[in-house]
Order: sequence, then C-alpha cells, then structure tokens
Amino acid sequence: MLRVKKFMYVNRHAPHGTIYALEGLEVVLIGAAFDQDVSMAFIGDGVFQLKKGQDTTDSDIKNFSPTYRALGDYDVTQLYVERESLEERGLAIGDLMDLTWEDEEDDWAEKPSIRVVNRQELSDLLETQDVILNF
Amino acid sequence: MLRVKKFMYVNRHAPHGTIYALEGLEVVLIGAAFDQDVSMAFIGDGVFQLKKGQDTTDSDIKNFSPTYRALGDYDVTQLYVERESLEERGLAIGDLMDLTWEDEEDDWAEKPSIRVVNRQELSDLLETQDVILNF
Amino acid sequence: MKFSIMVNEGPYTHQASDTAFNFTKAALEAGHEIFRIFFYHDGVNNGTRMTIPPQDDRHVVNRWSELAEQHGLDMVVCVAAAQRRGILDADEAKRNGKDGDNIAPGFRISGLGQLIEAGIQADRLLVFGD
Amino acid sequence: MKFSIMVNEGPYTHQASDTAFNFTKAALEAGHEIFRIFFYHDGVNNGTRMTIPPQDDRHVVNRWSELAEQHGLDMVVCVAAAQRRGILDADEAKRNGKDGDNIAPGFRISGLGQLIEAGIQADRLLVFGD
Amino acid sequence: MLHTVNKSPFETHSLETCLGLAKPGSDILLIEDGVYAATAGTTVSAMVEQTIESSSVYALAPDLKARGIDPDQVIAGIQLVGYDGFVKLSVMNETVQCWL
Amino acid sequence: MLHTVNKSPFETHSLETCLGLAKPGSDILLIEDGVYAATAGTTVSAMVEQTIESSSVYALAPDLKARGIDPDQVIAGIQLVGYDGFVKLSVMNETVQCWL
Repeated sequence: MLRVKKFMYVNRHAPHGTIYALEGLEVVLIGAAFDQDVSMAFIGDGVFQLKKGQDTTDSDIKNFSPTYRALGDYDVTQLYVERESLEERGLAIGDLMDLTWEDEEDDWAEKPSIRVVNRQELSDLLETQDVILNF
Repeated sequence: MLRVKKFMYVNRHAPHGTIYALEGLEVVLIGAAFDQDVSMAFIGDGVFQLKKGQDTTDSDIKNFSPTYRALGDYDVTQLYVERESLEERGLAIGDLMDLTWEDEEDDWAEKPSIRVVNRQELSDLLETQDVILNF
Repeated sequence: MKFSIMVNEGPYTHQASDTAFNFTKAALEAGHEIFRIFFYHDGVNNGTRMTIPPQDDRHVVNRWSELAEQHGLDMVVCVAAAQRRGILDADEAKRNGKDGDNIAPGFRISGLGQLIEAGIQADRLLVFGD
Repeated sequence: MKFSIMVNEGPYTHQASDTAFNFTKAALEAGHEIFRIFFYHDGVNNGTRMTIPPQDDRHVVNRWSELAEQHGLDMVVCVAAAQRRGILDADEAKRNGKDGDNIAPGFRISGLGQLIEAGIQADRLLVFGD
Repeated sequence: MLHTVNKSPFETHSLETCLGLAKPGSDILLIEDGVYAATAGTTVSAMVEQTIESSSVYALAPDLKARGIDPDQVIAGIQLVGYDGFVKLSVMNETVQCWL
Repeated sequence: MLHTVNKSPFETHSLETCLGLAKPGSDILLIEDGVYAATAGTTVSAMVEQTIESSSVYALAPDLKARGIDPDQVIAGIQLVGYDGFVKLSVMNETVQCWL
C-alpha cells in the first residue's frame, strides 16, 4: 500500500482577475477525499484570496470566496499565509476571513485554520512536501 | 472620407513564451494594406522580439522572427525601441536584427527601420496616436 | 460616440471578457454605438456554443449572444486565431474537412482586416485582455 | 521512475504545452514511465480535434495524440474545466444536450480525482503552465 | 489620454511601465487585479500617491468591491467610478492605452 | 528540491519569489521566458549571481537558443541543459516546485 503523501497547494494568484484561485480550490475540495496529508500555502497575491468581504454583485462574476469556509469541514485545516506577503500588501490577519475547523480529538473545539508564518518557516514547510501543486 | 489615422502597435511581450508577439505581427502585416500611418513600439520585454539569432529548432516551436524582416516591404518602417528597456536587459542596438526599408523618394536608398528612443520620446509618440493596439 | 471593442482572452480564465461585456453594456446604456466587437488571441474562445458553466455561475458565451441579439451587435471572431484554437463555423469546417462546428449564435468568423477597420471607423478602440 | 504531468495552458497561446510535450518525450526516451498527463485550466484546450494550425507550424494537438498512441499514454482532460471551456466528448455532449463533440483522439474526459491519483501514484509530478 | 491597468502591481511591472510613460495630466484607471494598487499602506502606495499629484487616478468600484477592498482603505485622492464612469472617461479622452 | 521558473524576471516577480523561498543547495532551472534571467549584464543578473554561490542554477538550452541568447552571453556558473537534463534534474530531486 502506498504511504500517505504530503500534498501542498501553493496559491499565488489573486482571486477574480484569473480563474486559477477558483479552479485551485476545486482541486483542494476533491483532493480532500483521498486521505492524504494536505495543506495550503498563500504566497504573494495568493493572500488576497483570503481577504474578508469579497462581494462580486456589481461585477457580475462568481463569488467563490465563501467556499474557503467549507475547507474545515473537508478536513483541510492547515492554511499557511506568508507574513511578508501580507505586509507588502498592507494587510494584517484581521483583514482575512475567519476560517476555522472543529477538532474532533479536542471535544470539537473550534480552532483557527489560518496560520501566519514567515518566509523562512514557509521555506521549511515547502521542503517537507511530496507533491506541490501551484494555483 | 475618413482621414488617415495614426496606428501604433505597442509590443510588450517576449516572443515564444506566449503567442502575443506572433499574433501581433500578423495584425501589423494585415493592417499594412489599409494605408494608415503605422508605427510599432517595443517596450519592456517587447524588445526581445527584435533580438538577433533566434533559432527554435531545438524547442520545436515556430520561429516567426524572420517575419520582422518583411515589415519594410509592407511599408512598416517606423519601429521605435525604448532605450531604457534595452539597457535594463543588457542589450544594445547591435544585439537587434538589422531591419531596413527602401526609400522610394530617395532613389530606393536602404534605411534603418529601428530607431532607439528614450522613455520621454516614446511618451511623446504615444500621445500623438489615434489608435493603440497592445501585444 | 462610436466604440470598437477588442477581447483577447477566453471566458472564465481571465476577467477580461467580463470587463469587456460590462463596458459594452454600459456604453450602450449611455446611448453610444458599438461599431464592432473583435475577438482575438484566446478571445476567440468566447465564441463557442459548447460551454457548460456550473449552474451557479454566469454564462459568458450566452450573455454575449443575447446582448448581440438585443442590440444588433457585430461580433467578429478572427479566423486565423480561431483556426489555431479549434473554433469553427459550418463553412470553415467544411472547407477544412472537419466533422462539426462549434460557433455560438451572434458570432461570425472573419479576417484581421475587420479589426483594422474597427480601429479606423470607431472614435475609440478599447482592448481587454491579459 | 514514474512521472505525472500537469498541463495548465492551451496550445500556441503559451509555451507550456510545448515544454510539457518535450519533457514527456525526453522522459520516455530515458526509459521512464508516464503515469498520466492531466490537462487542467485552459490546458483542456489541448484536447480539441478542431484546431487547424498554419501549414508551417507544429500541430500541437496531433502531436499529443500521436505520442499517446505510440506509448499508450493516459491523457485526461478535467471534466469541470472542459465544460467551462467547451471541450466535450460524445457522452458529455449527449448528457448536456449539445449537438456535437470535439475531443481529439487519445484524450479522455474525467474528474479531478484523476489528478490527485496522479500525484499519489507517481514519483514526481511536474506542472507546466502560465 | 486614458490609461487602463489591469494587473496587480505586486506581481507584474505593468503599472510601473504605465506610470513611466503616462504624461502628467493623464487619466489612469485601475481595473480588475489592477485595483490592488489603489490600497493604502502597501509597498507601491507611495508610487501611486506621487502620481496623484500630477495625474488623475481612478479605480473601478465593482472590482474593488469584488476583492473586498473598502472605499476607506483606498488611497485618498483616488476617484472611484462604475462601468458608466469608465465609459465617460473613454469619451473624454481621445485615445485609450490599455496596459495589458 | 528542484524549482522551475518560466517567467521573465523583468516583467513579473516569479523569480524573486522563488529565490526568496528556495533553500541553499536547491536546483533552480530557468525555462521558457525564465531563461532571460540567465543573461549577463542585466538589472537582475546580480541577484542571479548571488544565487549561484549557494544553489545550482540551470537554464534550458533550447529555450535560450530560441530567444537568440548565445551561451557566451550567459552568466558564468549557470549550467545549460537540454530536455534530457531537465528530466535528470527531476529524477535527482525528490520534489519539483514549478513557480508558474
């Protein structure tokens, strides 16, 4: 039997301007069914995907940002956001959506999914992966 | 009758990595039949389109760079290349193809089509156009 | 005022087609004329009737077709760019020995001269792309 | 060694498809196995049989079809991405009430699970795109 | 002259190229991912603030809203317009240069 | 780990992002428009030369040739490989990160 692999989905595109973020999220949701060790990284403009308050009503495009809230239910609970990318873009963790998951092993306690890490920590995380997909 | 318009084709993409340069050139060749006042600008990575010695044999993609040599025959004789873009990329005019046209009004003298201009001059040229197309 | 619009990217992949659509609609609402909409590069992919977007998403192709029908818009898909990417009408399919076509209602396939003419005839040419 | 390949852009518009093709060929020549080639995003446009590139250019789609035939490659086009962009096989066309299909020989349409499986089963997954 | 910029200033050099070639007095409209340049307090906001001194900078409000950028996060002096305002800017200027 | 970069360093920040996250000792392969970063005497060549001190930098020779870049214009220390070399680099490294 194949061992569980570490999959990392690296998100580097802003939402809406191109479809990479949306179609990337579709991969993550399908991938969740495969019982691998899954995490997501948000680097560069990818951090904009998690911005609060996205509302596409006036531009008549699809608002897929609520879907990120479903990640916890799919056991995708490790969302690493690069601190430097946030700072360059004038963002703080408070500007991001409040994404959480329920920890079965801790009496279903609600825990944050987003972890802000610095470039060095993210570099370490990348190095430990088996499969990296970029969106 | 409509007056002759000033058309400028602004080239900002490197060749080969994307199709914009190739399909842009196709527009310029077709547009030449319309007797408008036509010029081309090469800005940023667009200057790479004019690089000498392109040879796509080993990558098995289409080498369209010889087509730039035909521009003179199509009366497309004003090719403005931004000096700053060349310099940032370590290029000089000698690294570019030797593109020429024959001046009917000067006993068919062969004249260079490429004129290196600085950012300020290019900015002035942009301002005088009626129609600008970007590739 | 007379506008021409150039669309250089396919539906969904880039927002360009959406922005071009919203701009065109706003120009029409303001009483302006749209001389022509020209689809080039991957923009030719706006003209396929084979797309099946998810139920909860906009239908980019149908939206163009409907706007063209309502306002009698001239929507031209560049023949050279379309052939490279597999967008065909019945004539092109026949001429090139293909067993079917895929062009959507309201779009017609023609040459690059139509783009130059759009630049000459219109007061303004706007380009939407990547 | 076992490779999986992901192709995220359409033919001609980006060099990604060419690079993926040349890499795949080189891997096969070096005696490696290609577990699967997965086409996603605009990469699904590699799988249309309707393209008519100019005579003096390479035929990207046919090149993939021929390589698949020679080496028994598994080339999968993502169904969701394909539906958005108008790439269909006969079954999909029938199910969705479309009057024709356009998938090229050697390509099959399937779900995103095939990509995840490609990542799990292969020793290396390489991504080519924009 | 109207310049439109549709790329994020954090990932590409399109905005920089535009600002290097746009004359003082130009109208510059940020659309699509270009609207991220309208945000205050970023690594590119000084460049944009300097532009406002000599040119008019606009941002497409529907695109800001789609990306969750509140009007109060926008650099002071940037004017928000809708698609109707985009059309008006195209009418007022004799040429449009789209920095794709 | 093998990192591939396929974007021009003069128009996008992909190479910079890659170099910011690649560990010393990495293999970095420039392909497609990414090979422009291999040229000597540009605004980004200092950044690439610095990388060579701690990592191995490669450039895909067919892509250099397509773009008219002679091997003698390439920064000293960058190794040229063909598609077969690209395959070998993918075999030698346990993961590949493609900075698209």
